[in-house]
Amino acid sequence: MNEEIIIAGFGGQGVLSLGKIIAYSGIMEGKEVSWMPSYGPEMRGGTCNVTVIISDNKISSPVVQRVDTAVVLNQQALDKFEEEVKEGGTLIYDPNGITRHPERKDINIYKVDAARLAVELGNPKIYNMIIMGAILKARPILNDENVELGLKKSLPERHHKLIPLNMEAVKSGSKGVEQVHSI
Amino acid sequence: MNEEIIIAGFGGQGVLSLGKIIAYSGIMEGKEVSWMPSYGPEMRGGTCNVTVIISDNKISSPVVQRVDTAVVLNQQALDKFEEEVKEGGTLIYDPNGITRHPERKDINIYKVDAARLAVELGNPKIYNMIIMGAILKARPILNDENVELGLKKSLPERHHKLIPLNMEAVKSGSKGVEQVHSI
Amino acid sequence: MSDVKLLKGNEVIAEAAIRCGCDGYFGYPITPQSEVMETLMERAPWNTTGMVVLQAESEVAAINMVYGGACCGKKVMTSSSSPGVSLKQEGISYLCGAELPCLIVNVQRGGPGLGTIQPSQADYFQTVKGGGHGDYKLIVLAPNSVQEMNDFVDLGFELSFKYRVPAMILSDGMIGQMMEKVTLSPKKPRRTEEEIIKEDGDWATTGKTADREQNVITSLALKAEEQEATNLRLQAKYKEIQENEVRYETYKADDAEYLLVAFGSCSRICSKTVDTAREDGIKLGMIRPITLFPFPTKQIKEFAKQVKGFMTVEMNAGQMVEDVRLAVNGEKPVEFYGRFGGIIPSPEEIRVALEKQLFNK
Amino acid sequence: MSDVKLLKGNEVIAEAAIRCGCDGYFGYPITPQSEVMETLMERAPWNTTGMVVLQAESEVAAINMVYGGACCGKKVMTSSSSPGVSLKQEGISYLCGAELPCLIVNVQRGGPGLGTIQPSQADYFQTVKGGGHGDYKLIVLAPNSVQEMNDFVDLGFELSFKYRVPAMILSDGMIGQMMEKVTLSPKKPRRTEEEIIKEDGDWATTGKTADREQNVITSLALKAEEQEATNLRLQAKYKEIQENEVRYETYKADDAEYLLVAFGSCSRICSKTVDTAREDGIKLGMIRPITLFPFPTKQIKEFAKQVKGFMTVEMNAGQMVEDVRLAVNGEKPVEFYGRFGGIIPSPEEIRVALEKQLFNK
Amino acid sequence: MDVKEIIAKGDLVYEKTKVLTDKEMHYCPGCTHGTVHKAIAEVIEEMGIQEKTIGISPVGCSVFAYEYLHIDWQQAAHGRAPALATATKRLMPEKYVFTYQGDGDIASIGCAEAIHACNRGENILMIFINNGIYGMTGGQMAPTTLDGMKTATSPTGRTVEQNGYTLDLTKMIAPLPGVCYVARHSADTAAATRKLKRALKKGFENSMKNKGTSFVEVISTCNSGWKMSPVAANEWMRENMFPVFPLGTIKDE
Amino acid sequence: MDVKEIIAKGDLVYEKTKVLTDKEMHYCPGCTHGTVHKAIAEVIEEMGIQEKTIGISPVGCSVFAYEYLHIDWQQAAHGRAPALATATKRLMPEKYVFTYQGDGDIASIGCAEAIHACNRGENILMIFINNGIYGMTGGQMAPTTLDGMKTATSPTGRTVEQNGYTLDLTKMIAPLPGVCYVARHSADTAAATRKLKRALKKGFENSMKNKGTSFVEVISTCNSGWKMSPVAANEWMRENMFPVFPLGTIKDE
Amino acid sequence: MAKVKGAVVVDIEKCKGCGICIDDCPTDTLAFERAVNGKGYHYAYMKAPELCIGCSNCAISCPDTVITVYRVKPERKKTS
Amino acid sequence: MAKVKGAVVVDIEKCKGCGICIDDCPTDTLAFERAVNGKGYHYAYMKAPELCIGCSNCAISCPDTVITVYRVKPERKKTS
Ligand SMILES: Cc1ncc(C[n+]2csc(CCOP(=O)(O)OP(=O)(O)O)c2C)c(N)n1
Ligand SMILES: Cc1ncc(C[n+]2csc(CCOP(=O)(O)OP(=O)(O)O)c2C)c(N)n1
Ligand code: SF4
Ligand code: SF4
Ligand code: SF4
Ligand code: SF4
Ligand code: SF4
Ligand code: SF4
Ligand SMILES: [Mg+2]
Ligand SMILES: [Mg+2]
Repeated sequence: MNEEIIIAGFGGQGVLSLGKIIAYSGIMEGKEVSWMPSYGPEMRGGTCNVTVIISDNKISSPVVQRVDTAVVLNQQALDKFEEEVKEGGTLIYDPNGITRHPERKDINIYKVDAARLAVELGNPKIYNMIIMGAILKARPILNDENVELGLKKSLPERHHKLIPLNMEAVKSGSKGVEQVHSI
Repeated sequence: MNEEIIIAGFGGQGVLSLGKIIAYSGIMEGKEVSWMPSYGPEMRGGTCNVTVIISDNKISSPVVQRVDTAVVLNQQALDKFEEEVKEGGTLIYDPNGITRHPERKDINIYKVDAARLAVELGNPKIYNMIIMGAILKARPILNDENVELGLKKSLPERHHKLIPLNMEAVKSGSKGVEQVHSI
Repeated sequence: MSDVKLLKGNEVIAEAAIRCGCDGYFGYPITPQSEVMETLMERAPWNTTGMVVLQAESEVAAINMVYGGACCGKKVMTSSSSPGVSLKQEGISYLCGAELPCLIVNVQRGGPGLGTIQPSQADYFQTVKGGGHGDYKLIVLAPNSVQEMNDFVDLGFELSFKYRVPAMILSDGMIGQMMEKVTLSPKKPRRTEEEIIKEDGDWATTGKTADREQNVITSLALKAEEQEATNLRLQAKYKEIQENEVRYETYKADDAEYLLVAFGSCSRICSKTVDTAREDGIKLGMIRPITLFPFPTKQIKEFAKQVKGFMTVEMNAGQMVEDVRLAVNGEKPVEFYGRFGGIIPSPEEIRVALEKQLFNK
Repeated sequence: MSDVKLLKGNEVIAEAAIRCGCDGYFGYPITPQSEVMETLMERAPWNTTGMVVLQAESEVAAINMVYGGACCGKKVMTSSSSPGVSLKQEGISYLCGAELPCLIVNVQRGGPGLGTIQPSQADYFQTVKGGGHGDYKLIVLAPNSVQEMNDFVDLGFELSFKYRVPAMILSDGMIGQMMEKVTLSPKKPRRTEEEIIKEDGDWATTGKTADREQNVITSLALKAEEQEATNLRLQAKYKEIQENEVRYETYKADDAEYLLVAFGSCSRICSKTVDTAREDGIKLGMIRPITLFPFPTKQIKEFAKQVKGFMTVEMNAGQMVEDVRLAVNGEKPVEFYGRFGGIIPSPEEIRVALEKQLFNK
Repeated sequence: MDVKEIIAKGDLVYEKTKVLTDKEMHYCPGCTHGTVHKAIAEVIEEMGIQEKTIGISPVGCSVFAYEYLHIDWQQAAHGRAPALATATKRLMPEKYVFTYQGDGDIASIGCAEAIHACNRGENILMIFINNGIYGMTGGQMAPTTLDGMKTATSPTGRTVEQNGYTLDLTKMIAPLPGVCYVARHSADTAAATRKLKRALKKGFENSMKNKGTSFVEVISTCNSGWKMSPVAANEWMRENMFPVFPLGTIKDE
Repeated sequence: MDVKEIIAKGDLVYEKTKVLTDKEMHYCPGCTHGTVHKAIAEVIEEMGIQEKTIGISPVGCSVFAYEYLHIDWQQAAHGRAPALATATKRLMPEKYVFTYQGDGDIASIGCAEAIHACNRGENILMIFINNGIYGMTGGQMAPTTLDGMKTATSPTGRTVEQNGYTLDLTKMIAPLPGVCYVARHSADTAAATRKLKRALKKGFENSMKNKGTSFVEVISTCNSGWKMSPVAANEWMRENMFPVFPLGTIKDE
Repeated sequence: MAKVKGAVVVDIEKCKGCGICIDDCPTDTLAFERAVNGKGYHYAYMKAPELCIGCSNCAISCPDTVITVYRVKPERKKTS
Repeated sequence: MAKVKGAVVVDIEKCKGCGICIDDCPTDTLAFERAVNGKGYHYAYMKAPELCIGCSNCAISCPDTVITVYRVKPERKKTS
């Protein structure tokens, strides 16, 4: 197994920590993992992204030209990364604020209205765990227990009480995601 | 012709400028010349020295291990440079303040009481030109006209009126020097 | 498994410093390594181990704080990235001249000038040949994983104290910014003054007690003869280091017909190229210098007998390739492939370069 | 004959700067080069040519004043000695990154650290390989006489403006402090703004007039791709310089069986060794790289066919020898003889070293 | 009269000066840098000195100032802008030369260059954007960070014990005889920005009268670094920074 | 009673302290450095802190201070002594740490390090030997060189136009809250030297009470650089430097 | 004296929704729009256009200088 | 009260003849010796030994600390 995922969105959307949770979950599966952020001068509201790789083997480069799965959470991210998904790969997006929807025909495309779901769950902070749920549905590479373990590892002790809420968000994301194009 | 001369004494004795006048005089003779000072952190009254080379040929190194002629103007200088005169070479010294006189038997040794002569000429500033006279007598490698030309070149225009006095000092040095050991 | 953590290379430098009993860190923010100091400030080791952490007013001040701390026999360190490391060059030369142990981390970014904050390996020359003045060398460790970011902190201090030569971890923005699994080192206490004296000798400026002469740390010698003596002593040490401390790693090199040579980040990419080439039946291998000084000259020379040619892959315009060429000394072709200014080469383009520059030549 | 003067190398740098129409000098005192600024202050060119001379608060300030002046398209320069030049490394890297012309003089002394004030050539690596961060090169001129201290000021500016690459005069305490005959260059006026634009193009920050876009001098590129483009442009320039600007000198090399390789001061000593060896019937010659970058690689490679072996002589622990070895590429032995820390080797000891390391091997 | 009518028929009373480029600023929403850029640009336009003005940008968020102000620019190494400005002004005395520096740039790494340029009385205008933090590198502590303030390198708040005191560079340089004009402003409101513009204008004028160095500090926000909304940051600044760095003209000779 | 008798029978009332080594000082005849070294050595002896004192010497004529004061020393790069002292004191808080710096060292190249150490309130004693010139390198201008004074880099006299103003670093750092004690002394007479000793003692004491930075400036001569006899240099100093750098305690908190 | 009437034009796509202008408007003319622009920001708009006096405060305090201001002077108003 | 009597010993070979001590002696006890020492300096000596009061000024102000000072206190003098 070798899954290369890019997650891209606004800084405030929890992109980096989502990547970290995925990576930790990968570790729980006994896999090799890497997590590589885009980094640059501070720019609030600017787009940021993280590449996570989960693999059976040692990972050579934590940055890749093309990914298996792209998770894009705003228009800029969609514009930039739709192209970078490998043929046959997966694109997951949040339609909120999207004016130009994905157009590729050679990849599987999923949509999750995570912003709305977060509002429904009454907590905008679990936005990224809803996305997590969507990813797990679209690309079932991690099992739920390991995700819970990964979450535990990546959260500071004092936030462990929030794990049930987070797992609920995962479920909601898995349920709420819908495939809009399949190859 | 290849004459390597070291002149060493207290900073105030005009050691460096004497070296410069000799070098300029060498140029007037159409020779190659080099002038290389000891340099270091300021230390008034400390001993300083300059190596002057006058040669028919291109000069490779402006510093040499052993010299043809050493002109030493205080005890420290004498102690340090007596050894560095080549066999058969020349040592010229001012006996003023000297407690241990030169001892080598394989070199020509000259003595010039330049401090006294300077007092006689009524101008301590021409001390170094008295030494020049002594050198010219002991090692007649430059002719007097060229020395005068050299002096002219190395003095700023506004001091040219002092040239006659300086040349007098040269004469006085040539007259006052005495050979105390010859091989 | 329980000890495995997922951390950034930069964070790991900080964790490892605290764990190995580091006495002091002095730094100045610069991307892509600011997390080193940030993590230290977060951990607040002054409350636990007593380690001093200070944000200096500049890189120049930071390296000179390191100089002061090192004079005291303490385990002290700094970290920065390329432009900041350039500012430290006078200080580094002083540290070498005064024979002080310390650890310096350079998380390289693209240059010259302000350049870019993306990863680069363009400070190889500066680090290995001498960015400061005078004849000196640093012990240079080039990690290619987050785990090695951990391991080389302790190792760097160890070697540095052993030889009283500053050690440098030459990393880059990729290793510094990425997270990977890492097993942190066990915790060691900071050394007491007595332990320092016992282990390293009584040379540090800890106060001239009645039972010893004064200790003076200086790099000054007004007389050329004294200075030459210092230089000869240094050169002798470097020779000893060259003999004893070479560290390198090979990958599928035993039967290789062609050898990639790469350090740090690039070596990871190259290992992928090796794998895919092997799949195609090409006998490609890799040698990765772990210590850049001492450089595995002898080992590469040895390989020159076995292989048909070498190619170094670097994120610069060709720097380490000179040391490889000096090692191979004309016996076999030594090619170079590089990307610049923050671009990380891909395994595929390296393969293409190999075909063009080595296989089909 | 009337134009021949007897001057110190350092003084000549100052005289030559004024005569070649230099616009500004910014420096900080350090032995053995302080006479450069002292002579300028004595001459007070601001009263004659209008040249600006300023004692900066530090070497760091001085090199950044040079950066500012160079941005304006002016002929600006600084001088220092080894520790001071280390402090300038960030600034030098910026100058290279921003492609600015300027002249830097290093009158080397022994290091590392505070070291000694005696002459040395231990900053070869720093100068030629890159003491600052990133992939850059300087045009490096190595004078071996006071006359060349004069000549290389104008030449340095000329080459630097031609390629928009900073030029360095790599001298040392011997050449800086000694007096020799020198013929000073004829006087050239300082260039007007119009002449600068005509000769060098309109890139300088002289004020955004209505008829052109803004001019921006920067070395920043946040995107790796942009930075790589800059690096590629720089590398292309360096290649061009390597092809067109190599300067070297040979001495009795035509029929030589053995070749000494030496730059700057050492080349003078070596010429004496050559003479005495020739007297003894030994076919010894010398090649003196005048430009250290671009290095006469091709020329030395050519000689490798003719001679039995090379020996470089340097006042350091062996730096240029690497470039000679890279040129010779194993074809013939390349030996090294060096003295350190301010000691100038004698022609005799070089001869002894030759016998031991080269002739009798 | 409705909006459209006013726009169509009314007077245009405010539009972006041509000295600002059309590039979108990379600054975070609400960042003071933008407002100060505008103020400088408008002063340059009003004084008609676009052709004769050279800006020196620092390393810091405003490193890209050259993208926005349509004049000639030199981009300095971190902290060294005053050195560049010194040479530039001395070599081209007929030009208006100004530096634009953040607090990390001018008060930390570049402290010596700033003080010495001021002490020499270089005929330049120095603009000092004090947002109490290192914006560009992600919100680390600056010498100007207030006591107790949380930053990336003082996560539990700056303490005197570890980090020393909040440095008032402006107060330090004001008494220097080389400095002719020192003023401290803000740019949080239009009123403040208008005052700031007058100070900048005075600084430019001084530099051409060879009166010495003019030094204008702008107490600013870095809402990203401070982790506040832009409006909250302005309020926090007024409440917490103004008492430590009181606004006003400190010297005018 | 004649001299020999007094020597034989009288009390020894003054001899060289053991904290000074027997090495002959390399300083020029009459150089103030020697007197200040003595004053420091005597204070160290009187306080009994030889075993606990670390000196940081600069680059300048006093680079060799370690040859003369028999304590542990660190020899710093030009201008950086305060950085070394910062680390040393923080890593060994039980030690007395002092820097000894010339005016070129502390006020020119090392200006930023000095100011920031003071601003952080490092618990050290900083001794600043202001002889208005660069002694070691042969008498070039320093920031503290008086207006009109001739030096190797101002051969016709320093001018404000070219070189700016004489910098009073001490006045600049005195208001910093990190600094607890600032005094300016001289060492031209025994009386002055006795006062200087009291100041140094206070500085050492402060550093152990964690009161912050103590800063003692010594207005000094460099007769070599000034090209005067030692006695004439002292007179010149009193006449010309004291008015610009008035002696006294500037701060004592 | 008749009241000055003003109006502002916000360059919606360039607005970063920082709210500085809203805060600095003396007449509470401005507010955040519910919708977001292409960059995802709730941009500023004239919520109460009738209140605008064309004072330019908003435009001057806007860090991104994306506001243009128009004003009708009283005398003009009279003529119209 | 009887006057204190003092005496100083100058380490002649280490004296640099700077004259600071001479200048700082309140009783004009000291002067330059005509002869020079091995370093060539006219060293300081007690020209008027009877004037010395053993105040140590010379020793304290001597930059090279080459003076040692002795003193006979009045009471001692009485006994002698
Ligand atoms: C020599 C060097 N050191 C450090 C940096 C990293 N760096 C970039 S900007 C900056 C500080 C910026 O803070 P400030 O000057 O306050 O500007 P702001 O971003 O807050 O406007 C630093 C430390 C650098 N580029 N170069
Ligand atoms: C980086 C660096 N720059 C310059 C020098 C040369 N240098 C040595 S001492 C000195 C100045 C000394 O003046 P000061 O600090 O006033 O001490 P003084 O000799 O007057 O006591 C300088 C510039 C140096 N050694 N290192
Ligand atoms: S990080 Fe701070 S200073 Fe930088 S653009 Fe954002 S708000 Fe402005
Ligand atoms: S040069 Fe000046 S400071 Fe240095 S020892 Fe001589 S008198 Fe003292
Ligand atoms: S012009 Fe004045 S009144 Fe109108 S919206 Fe702007 S700030 Fe408000
Ligand atoms: S101030 Fe400017 S950017 Fe901010 S909300 Fe108002 S119009 Fe938009
Ligand atoms: S001890 Fe006092 S009185 Fe005696 S010589 Fe010295 S200074 Fe003069
Ligand atoms: S002060 Fe000291 S060195 Fe100077 S003359 Fe007197 S005894 Fe000699
Ligand atoms: Mg800031
Ligand atoms: Mg001084």
